[in-house]
Amino acid sequence: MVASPWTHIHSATLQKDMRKYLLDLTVNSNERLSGNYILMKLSSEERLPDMLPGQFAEIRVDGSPTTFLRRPISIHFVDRATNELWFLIQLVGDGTRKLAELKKGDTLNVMLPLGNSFSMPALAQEELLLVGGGVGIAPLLMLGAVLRNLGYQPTFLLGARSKKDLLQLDAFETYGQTFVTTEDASFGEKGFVTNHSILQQKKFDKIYTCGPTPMMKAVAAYAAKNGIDCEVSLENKMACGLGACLCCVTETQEGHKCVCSDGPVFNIKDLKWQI
Amino acid sequence: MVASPWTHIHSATLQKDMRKYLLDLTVNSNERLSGNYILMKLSSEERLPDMLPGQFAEIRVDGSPTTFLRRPISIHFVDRATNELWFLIQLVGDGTRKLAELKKGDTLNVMLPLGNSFSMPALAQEELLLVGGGVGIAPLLMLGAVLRNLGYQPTFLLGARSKKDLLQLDAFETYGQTFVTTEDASFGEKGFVTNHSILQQKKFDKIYTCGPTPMMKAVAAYAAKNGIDCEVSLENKMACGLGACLCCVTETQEGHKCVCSDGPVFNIKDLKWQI
Amino acid sequence: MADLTTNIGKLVMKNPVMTASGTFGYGEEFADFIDLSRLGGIIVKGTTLKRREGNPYPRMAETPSGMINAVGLQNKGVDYFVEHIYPRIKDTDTNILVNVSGSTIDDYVATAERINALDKIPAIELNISCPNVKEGGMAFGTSCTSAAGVVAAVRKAYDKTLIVKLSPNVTNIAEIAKAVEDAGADSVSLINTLMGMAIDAEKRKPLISTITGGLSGACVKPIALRMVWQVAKAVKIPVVGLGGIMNATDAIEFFLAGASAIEIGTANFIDPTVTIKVIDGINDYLDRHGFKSIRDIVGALETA
Amino acid sequence: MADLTTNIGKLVMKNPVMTASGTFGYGEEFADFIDLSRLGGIIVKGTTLKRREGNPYPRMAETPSGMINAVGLQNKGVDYFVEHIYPRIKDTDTNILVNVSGSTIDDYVATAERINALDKIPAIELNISCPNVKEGGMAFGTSCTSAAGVVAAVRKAYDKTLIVKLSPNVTNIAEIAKAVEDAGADSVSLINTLMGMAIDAEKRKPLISTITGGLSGACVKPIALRMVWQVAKAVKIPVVGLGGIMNATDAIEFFLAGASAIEIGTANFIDPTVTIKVIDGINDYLDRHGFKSIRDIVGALETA
Repeated sequence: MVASPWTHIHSATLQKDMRKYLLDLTVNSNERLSGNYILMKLSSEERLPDMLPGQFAEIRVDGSPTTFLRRPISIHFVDRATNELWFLIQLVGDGTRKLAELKKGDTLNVMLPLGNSFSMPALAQEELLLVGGGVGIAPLLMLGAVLRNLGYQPTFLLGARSKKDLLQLDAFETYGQTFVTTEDASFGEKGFVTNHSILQQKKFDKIYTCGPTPMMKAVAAYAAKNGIDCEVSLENKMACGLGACLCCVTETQEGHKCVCSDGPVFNIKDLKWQI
Repeated sequence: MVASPWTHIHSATLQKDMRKYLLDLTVNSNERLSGNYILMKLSSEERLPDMLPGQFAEIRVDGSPTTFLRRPISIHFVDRATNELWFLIQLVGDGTRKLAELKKGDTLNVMLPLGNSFSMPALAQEELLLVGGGVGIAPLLMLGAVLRNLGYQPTFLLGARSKKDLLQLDAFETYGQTFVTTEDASFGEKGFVTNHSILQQKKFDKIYTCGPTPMMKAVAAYAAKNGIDCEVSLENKMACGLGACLCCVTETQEGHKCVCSDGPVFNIKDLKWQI
Repeated sequence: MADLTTNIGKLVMKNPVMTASGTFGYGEEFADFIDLSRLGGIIVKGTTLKRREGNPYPRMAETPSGMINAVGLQNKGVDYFVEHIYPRIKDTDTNILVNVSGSTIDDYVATAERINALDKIPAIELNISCPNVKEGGMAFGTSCTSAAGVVAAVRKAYDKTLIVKLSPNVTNIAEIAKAVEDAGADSVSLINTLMGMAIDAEKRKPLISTITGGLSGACVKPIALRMVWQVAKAVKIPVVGLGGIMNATDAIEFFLAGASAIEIGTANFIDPTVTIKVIDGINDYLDRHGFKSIRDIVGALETA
Repeated sequence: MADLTTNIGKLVMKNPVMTASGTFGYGEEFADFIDLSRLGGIIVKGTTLKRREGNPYPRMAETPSGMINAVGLQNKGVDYFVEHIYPRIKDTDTNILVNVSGSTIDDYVATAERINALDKIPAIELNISCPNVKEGGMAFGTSCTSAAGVVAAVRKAYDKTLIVKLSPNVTNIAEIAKAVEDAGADSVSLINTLMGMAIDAEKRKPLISTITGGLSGACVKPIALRMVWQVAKAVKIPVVGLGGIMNATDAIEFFLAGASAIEIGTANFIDPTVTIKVIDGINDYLDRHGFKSIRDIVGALETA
């Protein structure tokens, strides 16, 4: 059970003061999951730095001629008991394939924690829905753990193409009720997350979502229509991860903002999505 | 004992007609030798192509951002009994370090056989001296084996900085008497190969040499002074390895020639060395 | 199986993939690795009027995702080519093009005339990146007037397909391309190498004998792609694209940017069979995306 | 411990290593990773007279050993910098330089004047690679006259150290450097990014919203090194070298080619501590080779 770094936190802007680190972490395990995903667990001699749900790391992929820049990877989970950092990674290109080759004992250079974080509920009693799609479910595990640790009963709604793309279900279920949709009906309800019956059965006060943009926009539209507060975690192409290069911007009510440093988490009120 | 591809050869220009191959070979073993060297043994499902002593391979180093081009590596030995190709490689940069990481079962892409070869003695009875320095001894093992197989009694003279840089001594001794010099006197006679007493004791009809340029020039000077026929194996920076790009040229009596295709073996008569 | 046939001026090719001058020898060097008859064309070494020994060694340095070379047009001269090399390669079942280089307009013209007489050479590629000795060694290809001058002169002497290879070391390559088009070129090919430099920090010496040399390889692709796109919008004649093409995807990018054909250069050094992989990969792409002909994707980049 | 102190005009630096504009934010972004006071200087983001939103997303594409960016000078304008950012960073114990950009000479001058009033800003870097809106969008830095024009105007309005950042997208960068020197620049820095392009072959769309963008990273080092060498021979004012410097060895190569100081840009994205490693590595090199001062290796390339 994670010792939540949140216990004393009442301001969602704390991450502005959080120190960033450049660390060589050691691979404890690197498991190939069903489909095209890996679950990598890393640790360090020292206690891992404080990290907040929704933050990410910029990792260095060595030995990949096609990977010049670091790769942003969401923080999937931090296990304080074992001092382990978890990454859930989808294998897409040469860079991620190189990551899949890492073995126990290998070193991975990471910059973390980066970005802001999901904000905590305003009230002690809120119904919270965490909606994830594909590998976008990654940050929701840590978020769910932190919320549960704060006394909330989060509900997870996870969507995937097919059963084999559903990852870490057991882990999610330890922190809250977990509902599933698959596009091919191979598991859970058929269709997209926004079709799931739970949305009719239960009224939510806040929605957190991370996944493919079309999915997040559908979720945002549902939230907007029903007057539910909604935070989305964006994933743009990044270079520095620190807000220095201004490459990963998204349009907001206040103009272009960096997904890496002003985000990755934004409230849909602040974005200019046509929903 | 190698089945020499030479048995029926009387023309040193045969390699002009030798077919070149692009092969994915399998690593059988990759042994780290004393000092900073590896001995890699590779094989293939099919019989390895014919190769001549002095020829080389252009190998592809994967996963090395600093290695854009192939790397030319001398053919150290071909063991027909086990269908194994041997490379003796000095670890110098990022590329060779990546080679050192290859394990049994890994694949190495090679282009071979490239270049000309050492020429065979003109007469049935000749005293042959094979002089190698550092990792330049590599091609002399196959040459010695082929000469021995043709009925000659080659003499090896190998020079190194120190005992730990002396490689494959046992292998050389199976094909001929082997003399050694080390600069720090840690093994054999002290000094450079050209200082070795064997050069006073024995008269040679032909000298083959491969190693650092200063060493080869000293050997060439000794050969020229004593009217001994002498062939040197050069190593210039190469791109294509096929005589197409004209990058690796050396000055000859007939103008610039490609070390990769007109060489790597040249008779000192044809070079413009100041000796 | 999509239609890969491509025409550049009067030159008819079975597919749009050629090999770049100086990277593929005379083709023979690669005959053990690929079936040369599968190529759209082979552009043989830079050929000059008189024999050239080229630059001293070292001529090459490796750079991040690329290489610098300074061969200096080593070749045995056009007469040797006509008498000894042409007879050997003329019956290769593909287009053999000759890259023509020189130091003066007269040299270019005399060389082009000799090649013009060869039945089996349907086209030349004019290398205008050579220094113009009569104008302080400034490359012909770096000004509109000197580029147009040499092209117009060669055009008079050469009546087959004339492809002019442009230098990327210029402020406005589209201007040069237009000047060359107006001077009678049937096509332009780009980019030639970018002028680069490599240093041995420990020895404090240049890594190549001529200090600077030509940069090529994957590293230059973004610049080549940009220039092909600029030139294709500026001229009406077909554009031949090259510069860092390592695989079929790179090649597709050049067609989308406006190239009607491409050349593969430095990649031949890394994989001697890359040309065949690119030809097959282009065909796969066209089939996968439902295009009947390579012509359907030339300049098909959606920039709206 | 060799002497690393370096002067560029009136600018005195504890060492010759600065961070390139647009790659290091305002320094604060990297304060968790390195001690900013160890840097020779920090060149902050391109600053314009009025606030700019910059280009639409996507603004970046990865390329072989490099990247293309098209940020488009997003910044809050010089007034915001003076009122809100300057007070926050002015007491950093290193040189803070401002990169000044604009679309018209008047904009450049007005911006430079505002910066001139700031005590703790000892120098500016003038970015002349911006399009000149009054001359059809051709970049100031691509012709001697327009480059000299903007530099002369800013020189009148700015009396501290004026470094002019040159565009590499030109035929003859040495000529531009001389024109800029004659117009009153105290130093030139080069190279700015090379104009490149990246395409998504599957989608048949450009990978960045502006179609073309600026190429940087290890891939451009050979070109940057060549241009620094050409410019250092052509001008008397000190040259600041940048372009693909990833480590201390790369930095040494630029000094040998004639740079008096260097800037590290894209490498900051890959290793936020690279600047410190380069500073330490330069010192090790000087000690190892027995040089007392960094000045001993500036232009020390042996080309004989």
